[in-house]
Amino acid sequence: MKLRYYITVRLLLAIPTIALLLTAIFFLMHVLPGDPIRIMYGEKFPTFYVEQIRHSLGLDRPLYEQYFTYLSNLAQGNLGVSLVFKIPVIEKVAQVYPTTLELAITGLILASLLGLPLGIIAAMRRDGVFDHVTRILSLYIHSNPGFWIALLFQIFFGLILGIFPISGRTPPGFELQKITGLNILDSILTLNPTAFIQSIKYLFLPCLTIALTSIPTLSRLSRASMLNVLGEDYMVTAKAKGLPDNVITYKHALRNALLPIVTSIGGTFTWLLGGTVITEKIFSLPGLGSLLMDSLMARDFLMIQGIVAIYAVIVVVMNTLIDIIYATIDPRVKY
Amino acid sequence: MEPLIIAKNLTKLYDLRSSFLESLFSKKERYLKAVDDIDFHIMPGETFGLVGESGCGKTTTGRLVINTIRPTSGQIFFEGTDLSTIRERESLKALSLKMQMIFQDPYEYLSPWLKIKDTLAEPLRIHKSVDENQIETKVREVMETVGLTPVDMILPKYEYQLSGGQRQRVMIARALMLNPKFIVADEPVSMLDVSIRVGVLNLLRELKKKFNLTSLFITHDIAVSRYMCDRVAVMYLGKIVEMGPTDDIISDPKHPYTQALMAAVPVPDPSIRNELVPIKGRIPSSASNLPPGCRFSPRCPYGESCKEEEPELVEIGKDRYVMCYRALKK
Amino acid sequence: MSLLEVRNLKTYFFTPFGTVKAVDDVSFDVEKGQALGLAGESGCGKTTIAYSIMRLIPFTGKIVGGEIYLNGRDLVKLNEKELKLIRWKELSIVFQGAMASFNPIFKIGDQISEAIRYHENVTKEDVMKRTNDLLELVGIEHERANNYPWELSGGMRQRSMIAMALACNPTLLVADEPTTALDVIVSAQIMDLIKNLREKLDLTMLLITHDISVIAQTCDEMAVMYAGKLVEKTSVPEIFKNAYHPYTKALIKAFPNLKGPKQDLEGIPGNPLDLMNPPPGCRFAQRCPYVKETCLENDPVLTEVESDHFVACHFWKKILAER
Amino acid sequence: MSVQKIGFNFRELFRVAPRSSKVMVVVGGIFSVTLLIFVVLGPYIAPRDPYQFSENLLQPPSMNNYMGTDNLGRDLFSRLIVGSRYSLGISMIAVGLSLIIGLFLGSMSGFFGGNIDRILMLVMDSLYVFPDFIYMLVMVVVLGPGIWQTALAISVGRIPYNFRLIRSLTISVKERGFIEAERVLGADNWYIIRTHIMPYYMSILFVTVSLGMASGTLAISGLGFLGLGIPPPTPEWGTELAGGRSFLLGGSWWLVIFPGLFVLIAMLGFNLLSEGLDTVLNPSVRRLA
Repeated sequence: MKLRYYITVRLLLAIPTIALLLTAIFFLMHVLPGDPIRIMYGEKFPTFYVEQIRHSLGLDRPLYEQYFTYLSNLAQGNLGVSLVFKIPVIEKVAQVYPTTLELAITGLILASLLGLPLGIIAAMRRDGVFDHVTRILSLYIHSNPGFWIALLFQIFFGLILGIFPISGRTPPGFELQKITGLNILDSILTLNPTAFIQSIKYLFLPCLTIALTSIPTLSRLSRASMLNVLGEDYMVTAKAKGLPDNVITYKHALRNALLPIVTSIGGTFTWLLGGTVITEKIFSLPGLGSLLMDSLMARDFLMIQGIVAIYAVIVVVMNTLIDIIYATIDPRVKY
Repeated sequence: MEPLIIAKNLTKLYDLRSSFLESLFSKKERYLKAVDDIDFHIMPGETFGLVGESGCGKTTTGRLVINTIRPTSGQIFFEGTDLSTIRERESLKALSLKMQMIFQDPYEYLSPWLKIKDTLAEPLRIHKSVDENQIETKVREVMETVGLTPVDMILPKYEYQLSGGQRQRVMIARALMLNPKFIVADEPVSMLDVSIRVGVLNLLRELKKKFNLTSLFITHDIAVSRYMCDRVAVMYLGKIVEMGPTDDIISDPKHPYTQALMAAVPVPDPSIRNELVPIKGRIPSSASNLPPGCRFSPRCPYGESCKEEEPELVEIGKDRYVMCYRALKK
Repeated sequence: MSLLEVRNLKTYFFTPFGTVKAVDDVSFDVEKGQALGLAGESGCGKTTIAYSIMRLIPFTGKIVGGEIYLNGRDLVKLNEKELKLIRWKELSIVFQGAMASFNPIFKIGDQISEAIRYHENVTKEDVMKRTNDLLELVGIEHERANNYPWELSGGMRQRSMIAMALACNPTLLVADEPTTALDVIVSAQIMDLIKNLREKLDLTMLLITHDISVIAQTCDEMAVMYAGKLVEKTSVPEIFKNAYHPYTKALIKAFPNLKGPKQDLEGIPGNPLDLMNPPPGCRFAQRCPYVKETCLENDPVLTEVESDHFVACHFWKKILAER
Repeated sequence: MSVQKIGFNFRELFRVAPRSSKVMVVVGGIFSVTLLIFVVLGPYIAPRDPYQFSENLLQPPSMNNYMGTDNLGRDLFSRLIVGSRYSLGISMIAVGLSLIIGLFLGSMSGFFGGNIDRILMLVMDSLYVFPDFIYMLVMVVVLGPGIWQTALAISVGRIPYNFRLIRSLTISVKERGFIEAERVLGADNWYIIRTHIMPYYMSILFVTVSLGMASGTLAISGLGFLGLGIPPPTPEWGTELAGGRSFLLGGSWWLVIFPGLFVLIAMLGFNLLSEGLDTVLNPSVRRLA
């Protein structure tokens, strides 16, 4: 009961954040210099038509009016109609967002699976060889931009070894019943092993790229967190109590160290989501990032607004989820 | 003679609603009554003690008197002026020339960026009360007074290069720099090592005599208050429960809490057995949910029925006040 | 043979700024059933002694010499595996800050029973029962076993810490400043508790504190440390009556009293010693009223000046004559 | 056992720092300083004119062209050296801008608290949970191409981070006792901020600038790679890399590898420097346990 109350409060608190981001994006698109229609159709396009289009989109009305229309439309889930695709923005976004979500989530899982143990082991063998090697290695990996890693992967795995596909999300003629839109999940749900293997194969390089850009951050955070816990007085108590080493490490240290790590996963997810744009573009994945890039190039401003709104929803939901998870595992959080 | 300080119905509440979130969603107002409607006065040249455990509001009272925090209600008069009426920056600054404070933790209250020379010169520079070329002379003079010697060795050091006792002497010197009339000393020795405590206490006693200082001395140790104070007030959960001349209170404590505080002082003599502390339980977790009636009743060893109405602080003898029905009856 | 024999213990810390000789050649014994109070100021090495006995010195420090015999076995020579069997079963400790000494995410009861579970082969019910009994023993309702440490007040937490320390009936209990950071009344209650438990359980205890009046009330023997060295050791009544060392004498007189006539106190001049580069000779020399040239050159040795009264001072005879 | 404090003397801090951190500071410092020299003196160091076409199209690295030539016959090495002006220069502007704004807002918010703080926190937290690269992209498109526009977009991405850092630092200093002591002395807010809080910012300044340079460089090269950076023919590392990509299948690997290596070395330099400095300047980190 109390937890439900806490979740409700957290979700309510997410609303101002989303509203703020949407407002920011609205004003960014409308206040800054540059007429989107003019940019879209080019200088030579007759002014008469531009005015007509502006009128039909309501762009000639006062800004506050446009803002309130935008908000009330949003509340009904209406993000407008894409200027390029001529279909509702929400429809187009709904088609592509699973790609991004799948990439981001698998990337996060892979990064956590690799990054957290690295950091924790490094902390436990502090100042040892393992610690130094991981520290240098993660600094090095951290210094490689995502697009550079992606390119190297394409050259090495795709062009030289030829073992992984370097573009697209699925091979031609790929068939899969759509349930969630997440290919890996759908292929498991429909018990389709060929589709499962294909999905993983196509996802592997982008996912690894995304993961590699986040592993250094995660391993560093978990190392710091673990070191912090190892320095706490209660660790001395645990040792003084003569408990077995694995109890000291896993029960007393690790569980405490994981708490701040859970919080930091939100930040990692945000960072990782930013990285999906370039990764999608390089691997030609039909996700939000590719769509955003195309819309930016075409100055399809309603589409851009819509995509940013979806990104905002994704990160806010993710962060809220993490808050809730944290509250359930840390007895100190009072809700 | 007019009192230098008068505190009248002094009250300070703290809003306990921790966050913006809570203040939005929780209608319930939760307050901590740090200081709850207290009255006292301090005569010129007097050392007035405030004694109590942590959380009793003694430190808050000190900060209210020195005017770094503002009371929720009630007033403090300094030389007859109500401090809450002083609003302009210049008058407030002028006020700090007259009242200064010595803090508990000498490890926290000195700026790590400044050399001792500059730390000590800072009050003079802020107030421009002494010519720039006179500053060093003044600094040296005060350092000699508080026993920060050898002066030349200490001047160019940073705070972290000094020992705890030296730091506390720097704090004292800094407070003296502006020749204040009134000093609040907030547990000045509780963070210091045993071997240097007495030195600092003795220094404060000497200074009091030398400069005819009036001071408010805050401590948790009633034995220290005996050594230092002329009059003392014992505080419990934001209230003064007993007040009077120190010697009278020590020789004949009326309030059961005062008796408990005295019994709790360990005696450095194995031949005298410490009496058992005649008190049970502990201070309620927060002063926000006070018990009905006398706030001490849940812990009172006499278990009398004071649970309906809270007693008032009543004068029971010459300059002696007690907040207890039982003491009144006798 | 005494229960605990500390022989020429030297524990040093190696920092980037130099070596800190926190404990420098200290020897003392604790007899079975006795309580030894170890007094000294912060930084004098008394806590380091506790940690050395528990073999819990952090990695920047090291026991560089000496032996610590518990029941005739040298703890310094034991490896981690052997230590695990001894810790808590034979040797337990009450730490200074009970707030930080409990793991915040486990319940008090779990943390106490954990100590029993890993050291003794007992059933779940027995562990439960013993945990509850322990809590009741230290004056806490056993329902509190289900509380988290941060839900308890400072005094209750320190009581639980004591309950935990007693969980396996240790041969020796080390109490490291058990009452600092507590309020006056609470700390008096905790000292009462310790005194009662000693009588009830016949505990052997090493009590470490900066407050000699606590030792006066709870211990049989007292040792005084100054700057990493032991300066005086004898029985409690003896030391309060006939202290030799100038430092001990000053310490005893350093507290304002509540009973008896109001008297002016005399402080100890000077400041505590920096243990990084201690000067040669007696470490108290700079602050000592009896100081002579020899004090600045020769380190005084701990000598038995009367039966069971040890003092490290060149001028103990002079002090004796002055009495 | 108390650890002796040593205050904030850099030389002393450096002396007692662990060797690995010293190595990091020195190596990172050398990298960073070399690159900064390129930024300032780029055109004088570059062996050839970076904009000069030649007959030698797509030549592999040789003694004439250390890093080969591009499809228009321009000397890649010279282009990359001069390109550091754009890749790092913009990053420097962005770091400066975001630091000034973050410092101003963060210290206000932290020092005064209250409603200003609540509103700023809400805004900054909202921005913080949103991927900064995405609003950089949108801003770059809306503002149009150009050095200042790009720098502005990137600095906006960095502001929430700096704001939070400065705010929490200000709050932790504000709560320190010696600030209260200043109030008792009668010092005003501005005096306290100037003399007693500002020095604290200095202790994180170097690490923040260094980290900011790394993330700025990453952002610019990313924008450039997506074709939203400084438009050609201006030689910017990311743009060069993206341009070289189309010749990769033809075997002109150097057009991809060398721009990438420049980005990598810059990032490595700044990251090493910040990581090393962080340990040197905050000795508590390694005194844990």
